[in-house]
Amino acid sequence: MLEIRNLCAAYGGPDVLSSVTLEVKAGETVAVLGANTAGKTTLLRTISGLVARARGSVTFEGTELIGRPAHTIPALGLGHVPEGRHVFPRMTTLDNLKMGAFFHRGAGDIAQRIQRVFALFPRLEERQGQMAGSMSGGEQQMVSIGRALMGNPKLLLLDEPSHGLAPIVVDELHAAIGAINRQGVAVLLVEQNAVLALSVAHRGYVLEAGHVVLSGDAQALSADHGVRRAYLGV
Amino acid sequence: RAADDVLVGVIQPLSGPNAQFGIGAQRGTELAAEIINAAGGIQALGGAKIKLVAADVPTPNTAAAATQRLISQNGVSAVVGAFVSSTTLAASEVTERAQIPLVTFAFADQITGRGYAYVFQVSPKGTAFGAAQFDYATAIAKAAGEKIDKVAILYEDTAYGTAQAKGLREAAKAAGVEVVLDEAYPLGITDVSPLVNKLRASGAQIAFPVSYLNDSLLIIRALRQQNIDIPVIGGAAGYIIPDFKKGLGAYADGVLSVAAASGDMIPDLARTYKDKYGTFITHEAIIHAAALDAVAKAMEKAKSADPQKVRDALATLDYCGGLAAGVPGGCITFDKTGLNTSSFPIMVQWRGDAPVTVYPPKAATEKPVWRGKTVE
Amino acid sequence: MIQALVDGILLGGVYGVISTGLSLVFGVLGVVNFAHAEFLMLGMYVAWFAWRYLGLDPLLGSALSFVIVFAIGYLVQRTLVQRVLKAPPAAQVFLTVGLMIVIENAALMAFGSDYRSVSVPYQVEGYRLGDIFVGAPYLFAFVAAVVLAGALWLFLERSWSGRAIRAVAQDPMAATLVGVDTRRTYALAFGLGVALTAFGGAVILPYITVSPTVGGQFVVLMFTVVVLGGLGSVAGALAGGIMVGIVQSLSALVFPIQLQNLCLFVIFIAVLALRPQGLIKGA
Amino acid sequence: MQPLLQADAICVTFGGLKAVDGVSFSLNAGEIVGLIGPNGAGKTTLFNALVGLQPLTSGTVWLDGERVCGLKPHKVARLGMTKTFQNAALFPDMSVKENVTTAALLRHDLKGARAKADTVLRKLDLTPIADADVADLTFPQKALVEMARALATEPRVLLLDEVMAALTPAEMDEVMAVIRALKAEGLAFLVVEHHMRAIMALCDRLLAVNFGRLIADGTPAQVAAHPQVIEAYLGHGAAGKEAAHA
Amino acid sequence: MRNLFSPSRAALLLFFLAAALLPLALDPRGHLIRVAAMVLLFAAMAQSWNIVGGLANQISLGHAAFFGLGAYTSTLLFLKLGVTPWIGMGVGAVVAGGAAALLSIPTFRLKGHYFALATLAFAEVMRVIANSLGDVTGGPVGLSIPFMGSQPALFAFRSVASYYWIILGLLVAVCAVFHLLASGAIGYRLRAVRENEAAAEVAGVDTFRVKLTASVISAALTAVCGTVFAQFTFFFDPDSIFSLSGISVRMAMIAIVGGLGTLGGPLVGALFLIPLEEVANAVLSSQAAGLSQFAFGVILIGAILIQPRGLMAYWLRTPWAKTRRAAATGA
Ligand SMILES: Nc1ncnc2c1ncn2[C@@H]1O[C@H](COP(=O)(O)OP(=O)(O)OP(=O)(O)O)[C@@H](O)[C@H]1O
Ligand SMILES: Nc1ncnc2c1ncn2[C@@H]1O[C@H](COP(=O)(O)OP(=O)(O)OP(=O)(O)O)[C@@H](O)[C@H]1O
Ligand SMILES: [Mg+2]
Ligand SMILES: [Mg+2]
Repeated sequence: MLEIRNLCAAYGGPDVLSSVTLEVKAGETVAVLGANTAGKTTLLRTISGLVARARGSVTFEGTELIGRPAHTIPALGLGHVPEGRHVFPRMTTLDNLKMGAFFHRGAGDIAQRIQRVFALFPRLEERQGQMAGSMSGGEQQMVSIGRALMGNPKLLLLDEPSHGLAPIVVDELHAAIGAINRQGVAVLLVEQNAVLALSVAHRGYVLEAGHVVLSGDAQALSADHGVRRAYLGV
Repeated sequence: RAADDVLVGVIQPLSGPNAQFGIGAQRGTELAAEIINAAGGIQALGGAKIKLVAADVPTPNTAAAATQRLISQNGVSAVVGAFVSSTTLAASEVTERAQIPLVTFAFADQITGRGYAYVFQVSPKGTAFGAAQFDYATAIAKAAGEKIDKVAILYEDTAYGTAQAKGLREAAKAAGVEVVLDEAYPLGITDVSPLVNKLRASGAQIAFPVSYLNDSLLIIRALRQQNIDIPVIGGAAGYIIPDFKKGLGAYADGVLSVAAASGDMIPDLARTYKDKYGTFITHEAIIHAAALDAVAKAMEKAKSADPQKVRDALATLDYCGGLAAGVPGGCITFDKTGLNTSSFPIMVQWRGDAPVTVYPPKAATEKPVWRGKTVE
Repeated sequence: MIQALVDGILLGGVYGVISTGLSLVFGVLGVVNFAHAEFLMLGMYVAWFAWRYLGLDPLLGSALSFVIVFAIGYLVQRTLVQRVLKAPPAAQVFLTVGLMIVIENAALMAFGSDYRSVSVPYQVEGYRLGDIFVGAPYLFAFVAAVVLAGALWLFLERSWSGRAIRAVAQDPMAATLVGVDTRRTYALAFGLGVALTAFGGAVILPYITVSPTVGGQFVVLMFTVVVLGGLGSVAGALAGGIMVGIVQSLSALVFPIQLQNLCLFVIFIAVLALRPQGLIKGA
Repeated sequence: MQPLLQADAICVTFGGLKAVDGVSFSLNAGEIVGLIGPNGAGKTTLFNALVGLQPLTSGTVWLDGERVCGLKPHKVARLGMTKTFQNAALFPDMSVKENVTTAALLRHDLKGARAKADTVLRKLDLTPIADADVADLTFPQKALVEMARALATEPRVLLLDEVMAALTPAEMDEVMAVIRALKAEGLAFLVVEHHMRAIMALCDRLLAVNFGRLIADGTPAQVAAHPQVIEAYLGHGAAGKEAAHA
Repeated sequence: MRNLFSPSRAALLLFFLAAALLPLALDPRGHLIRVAAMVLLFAAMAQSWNIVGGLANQISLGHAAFFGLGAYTSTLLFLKLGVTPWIGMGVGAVVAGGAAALLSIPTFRLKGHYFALATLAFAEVMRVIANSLGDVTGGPVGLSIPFMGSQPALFAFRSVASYYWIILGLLVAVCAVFHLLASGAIGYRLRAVRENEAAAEVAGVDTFRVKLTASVISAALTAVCGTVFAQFTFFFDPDSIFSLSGISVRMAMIAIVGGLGTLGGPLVGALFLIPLEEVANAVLSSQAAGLSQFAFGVILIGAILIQPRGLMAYWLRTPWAKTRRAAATGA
C-alpha cells in the first residue's frame, strides 16, 4: 500500500534521511523506532509532502507522492497525526473534526463520520463544544486522531501519540490504535515509547541517524538485544 | 549666440497630502516661465531664457536637502515656492544661509517675521487673511442689512489654520463681535459631527471655517443635513479649488471665501491656464506666477543672475502690471521684511464653475450676493 | 450626550468594518499590514469611478470595490506578501511600508492629486428623532457596514472556506495535513481582508473625499481600532471601532476637538496597560 | 528542621477554572520529590506559581523561611529557586555557553559568569557543545542545557518539568545520574515526569495531583498503589503495570 | 585581543576613516556634504533605535517622540532662557530618558505589535501636545533656530562641514554605546529577553529593569540626535519632528534594511537608503508627481524581498565574518 524506496530528505542542511526503504501493507500496523533526531518525524513529514527537499520514491497505492503539493495528499487516503498534536486551538472540537473532512466537504456522510469518531472517543462527544486549545493533552491527542480519521484514511500516520501523556491515557490510546487498525486502517506508528509501539504493531523498523538499521516483525524486535537496551530500558 | 539660461529653483509638494496645491502652484510657475520666455526672456541678459529646476518637497524634513541641492548642484539664482508654510520655513533657513533669494506664496506670519534678508512674500500674511475674512464678510452682511454680533471660528490646527484664526479672532475683537465658538480640530478629521453639534448650539450667525477640502465638504454637507442655515465664509485653501465645486455641486454656488487672488483679475493668464490644464486657475498658481515674474523683473533690474544682485533688486522692486496684475493691487513692492505691501486679500464667491471676485469694491468684478440677495 | 453617543456609534461601526479586514489579515497571516489603508483608498477610487462612469451609487459600487480590490489583494499576496511570510516580523512590516509608499504614489500618478467626491441626493439629508439627529450618509454607511460584518461572521463561522481560513490562521501545518491549500487560503484571506476595507471605503465615499493620501488619515486610526479589539479578532475589531468612535465623539463634549486624538491615544495606552492583549482575546 | 520549600494551600485560577486548588506540601534539602498527575492536572501551573511566573490566587510559598509568593521570577531565582520549561525554552540565537552565562550573571559579573558557565557545562558533560547554537541541538541536549542554565543560577531548589519526555531509556539513565549527583550536593528537586519508570527509580517521595488538588503524598510505592492515583492516572493497563514493576 | 583586528572591526574602522576623510573632498557648504551628514545622522538615529529594536527586539514605532523631545527641549531652552543647546542637548536627553521610563510602566508587558502600536500612539500624543500648546511650543508653526552666524558656543556654524564633524562624533559615540551594551552583561540579558522573556525571568534576569535601561538609554541618545537635527536644519514643526513616516518608521527601517541588532546594520542601512532617496528625488521628482517616491518604494520592497534579514546578512555570510563570530563565542 505504501512503498518507500531509497528516500533521502533534508531541510536545507545535510540529509536527515538517507536512503530509507520501508513498506506498509494494507491492514498492517508498522512501528518506527529510533532515538531523538533519528529522522522519524522527518520520515512522516516527507510522506505527507511537508519536506521540500526529498529524493527517492514514495508511492501510495501506486501514486507517487514525492513532488505532489502537500495539500492534495490527504485526499488520496492518508491521515497524518503530527507530532505535538496540532489541533486548531480556537476552534471547537466539532469544528476540528469537521476540518478533517475538508477535502470531502461535499460528502453527505459527515455526520456519520463524526459519530464514528465519537464512538471511538466518547470523551470527544462530551467536549464537542469546547475550544480544542483548552483541552488536556490527552484530549487534544484524541481530537487530532479523530480529525485524521474524518478523512476516511486508508493509512494513518501517527507521530509520537503518547508523548507527554499520563500512563492511563497511553493505555486508552493503545486500545484505540488497535481498534482503528481492526477497522481496516493501516497504521504507521512512530513512537519513543517502544513498549507501547511494539505491543500494537505487526512489524517494525529501527531508524538511526536517518538510516534503517533493523527491521522485522514486532516480536523479533522486542527480543532483539540492542533494541531492548536502547528502547525498552531493560 | 543665445545667452545662457538662467536657472530658477521651484520647490513644491508634488506628492503627499498637499500635492494638489503644489502641482497647481508649479503649473502657475511653469506657465509664467513660458510667458516670460516667449516675450523674449530676460532682456538685460541678452534674452536669456528662464529654466526651472523642480524639486518635490512633500514635508519640511525634505525641504532643506532639496533646496540645498538646487542651490549647490544646480546653481539656481533664486528659489520660488513651497505653498506650505512649514516647508517654506524649513527651506528659508537654507536659502538665507546660502544667500539665495526665496520668493514665496506661503503666508505664515513667521516667514517675514524673522528679519531674514533673502525671503520675499508676495501675498499678505496669514493673520491679514483672517482679518479680511472677518472684515469683508461682516461688511457684506452689513450692506445687506444684517447685523452680525455672534460668529464662530473653526479651523484645522495647522500653521495655516492657526495663523488665519488668529487674524479672525483679533478682527472680531476689534469690531466688538462675540466669538461664540472658537475651535481647532485635527488635520484630516474624518467626522465633523461634534464640530457641527457645537456650532448649532453656539447660536453663531456666521461660521468662519479655515480648512482644506475634505473638512470643508464635511462641514457644509453636515450643515445641510441638519438644516442649519448659517452662512459659511471659507478661509481660502479648500474653498476655492475646482474640487470644491465638484464635491458640492449646486451647494457650492454662492459660497464666499477669502482668497489671495482670482482668475478674473488676470483673464489672459486664466484662459491660457484653463486651455492647458482644463480647470480654472487657482490662487496658488496666480501668485506663484507673479512670484516668478518678480524674480524675472529683478534680474532685468539687476542686469545679472547673481543671487546677491537679484536679492538686492528684489528688495527695491516696485512695479505694476505684467504677471503681477494677478496679485490684488496689481503691483509688487517688498518692504524691509520682504512682504509685498501693495497686495491685499480679496473675497471671492462661487458663480457657476468658478469663484469670482466680489470684495473689496476696488478689486471686485461682480457684486456679492448675501443670502440670495445681491448687495449693492 | 445621547447625540454624541449616537454619532460615535454610527462612525465607529464604519471604523470597525474598515479595520476588520486589517484584523483578518493579521489573524491569518500574522502580518501587520501598513499598506492596508491604501486599499481603502483603492476601494474609494473604484467606487468613485463606478459612480462617475456607470452612475452607480457608492453603496452599490461598494460591491465592485469589493470584487476588484479582492483581486488586487489576491495578486499582491501571491506575488509579494507570500514571500516574506517566513521572514522576521520586522521585515514584513517594512515590506508593507514599501507597499504603502508604492500604492500611494502609483495612485498619485494614475489618478492625479485631485480630491474626488461623489454627489448623491442623500448626502445632504438627515433624520431627526426627537432631539437626536442622524445624517443619512452616516446611517447608510453604518447599516452597510454592519450587514457586511454579519456576512463576514457567517462566512467565517459557517462556510468551508471560512473554516479553512480560521484553520490556516491557527495552524497552517495542520491545515495542510487535512488538505487545505494554505497558499491559496492566505491569498484568499488577504484578498478578503483588503476587500472588506475597500468596501468600507466605498460606503463612506458619500461623506469622505478620496485622494491618493486619504489612507494616511485612517491608518493610525485603523491600528488603534484593531489593537483595542485584539489583533486578529474580527469581532474585536468591530467592538474596537465602536469604542474609538464613541471616545472621539464623547471626548469632544469635554475637551477641545483638537485633543480628540490625544484622548483616544491616552485611553488606548491605558487599555493596553491593563489588557495587554486588547479588549477581546482571540475569536 | 524547617523544610527548604513549603507551600501552604496555594490556589491558581484561570477565569472559573481552578488549575491549582489548595495544594500544600514541603520539600527538604537533598530530597527528590516527584509530582505526578493526569494531563491538565495543574502540574506545570503549580511550578509556574512556585517560581512566580503565575500569580497566586491565594496561599503562601516559603523558601527557606522567606515568603516568595508575589515576587517576580528573577527575585525567586535570586533566593534560590528556579525551574526548567516543559517545552525547552532556551534562547535560540545564543550558543549553549551564552545561554548558561546569562543565567550565571545572576550572581557573578560577566567574567565570573563565564567561568561559572564553564564549570556547570563541565559538570553536565556539555563542554564539547559549548559553542554550538542551541537551535542545532537534539532534544535531550536541549533538556540538559535547560538544566545547565537553571543550575547556573545556583539554586537550592530546582523544579524539573518533563526534562525526560521524549528520551530513550538509555538517555534517561544519563540524566538521572546527573540529578542524583546534584542531590548529593544538597540540591532539592521537584520533578514532573510521565515516565513512571524514571519517577519510581529517582524519587524519594511522590505527590499526586488531580484537578488541581493533591490526592496523594507518600513514598513512591504508597502513591503508586493509591487507588485514586491508579484510577485517575496509572490505570490498570501496561503503562501502569510498568510502575508497579519498578 | 585577536578580536581587535578582526575583519568586522577593520571594516568598521575603514568606514569611520572614510567618513572622517570625506569632508576634505567635498565643498564644505555644498549639497553633498549635507547628504553625507544626513546619512551619518540617520545612522546614529537608527543605531539608537537599534538598542531597543535590535537588542531587545522591542520594535518601537514611536521613537520620534524622543527625537522631538530632544529637539524641543534644547530649542525652547535656548529660545526662552538662552541656554546653549550644548547643555540643552543633555537636558533633552534626560527629559527623553524620563519619558521613556514613564512610558515603560504601561508598556513593559506588551509584546511585538502591541508594543509597536503603543509607542506609535505615544509619539502621536506628543505631536498633539506640541501642536496644541501653542504658547509654549510655538504650536503648529514650529520653531526656528535664529540665524546667528558662526558661534560654536551656541552650537551654530556657518559651514555644513562643522555640523558634519559633530554628527560624526555623535555617531561614533552612539556606536560605542551600542557596542558596550551588546557585548556586556546587559547584552546577554537583552538578548535573553528578546528571545524568551519568561525563560529569562526564571533564569534570574530582571526583565523590566533590563528593558527599562535599554529604552532609557535609547531614548536619551535619540533625543541627542533630535537636538543635533534641530540645530542642523534650523527649523522643525510638530508634524515633521514627531512624524511617523519621516522619523519613527525611518529610524526602524534603516536599522532593519541594514540588519537588525547588528552594529553595522544602521550604518549600512543609512548608507543605502538615504542616498537612494536623495538620488530618486533628484533624478525623478521633476518628471512626474509621485514618481520618485514610487521608485523609492519599489526599491525598498525589492531590498526586503531579496534579503529579508537585512543587508548585513551578506557580510555575515562571508568567510571573514564567520571566523569572527567563532572567535567571539570562543573568547
Ligand atoms: N524544520 C526543520 N528544519 C531544519 N532541520 C530540522 C527541521 N526539523 C527537524 N530537523 C532536523 O532533522 C533531524 C531529524 O529530526 P526529526 O524531527 O525527524 O527526528 P525524530 O526522530 O522525529 O526525533 P524526535 O524523537 O525528537 O521527535 C534533526 O537533526 C533535526 O534537528
Ligand atoms: N494561561 C492559562 N489560561 C487558562 N487556562 C490555563 C492556562 N494555563 C493552563 N491552563 C489550564 O490549567 C489546567 C492545568 O494545566 P497545566 O499545564 O498546569 O497541566 P499539567 O498538569 O502540567 O498537564 P501536562 O501533564 O499535560 O503538562 C489545564 O486545564 C489547562 O488547560
Ligand atoms: Mg519526532
Ligand atoms: Mg505540564
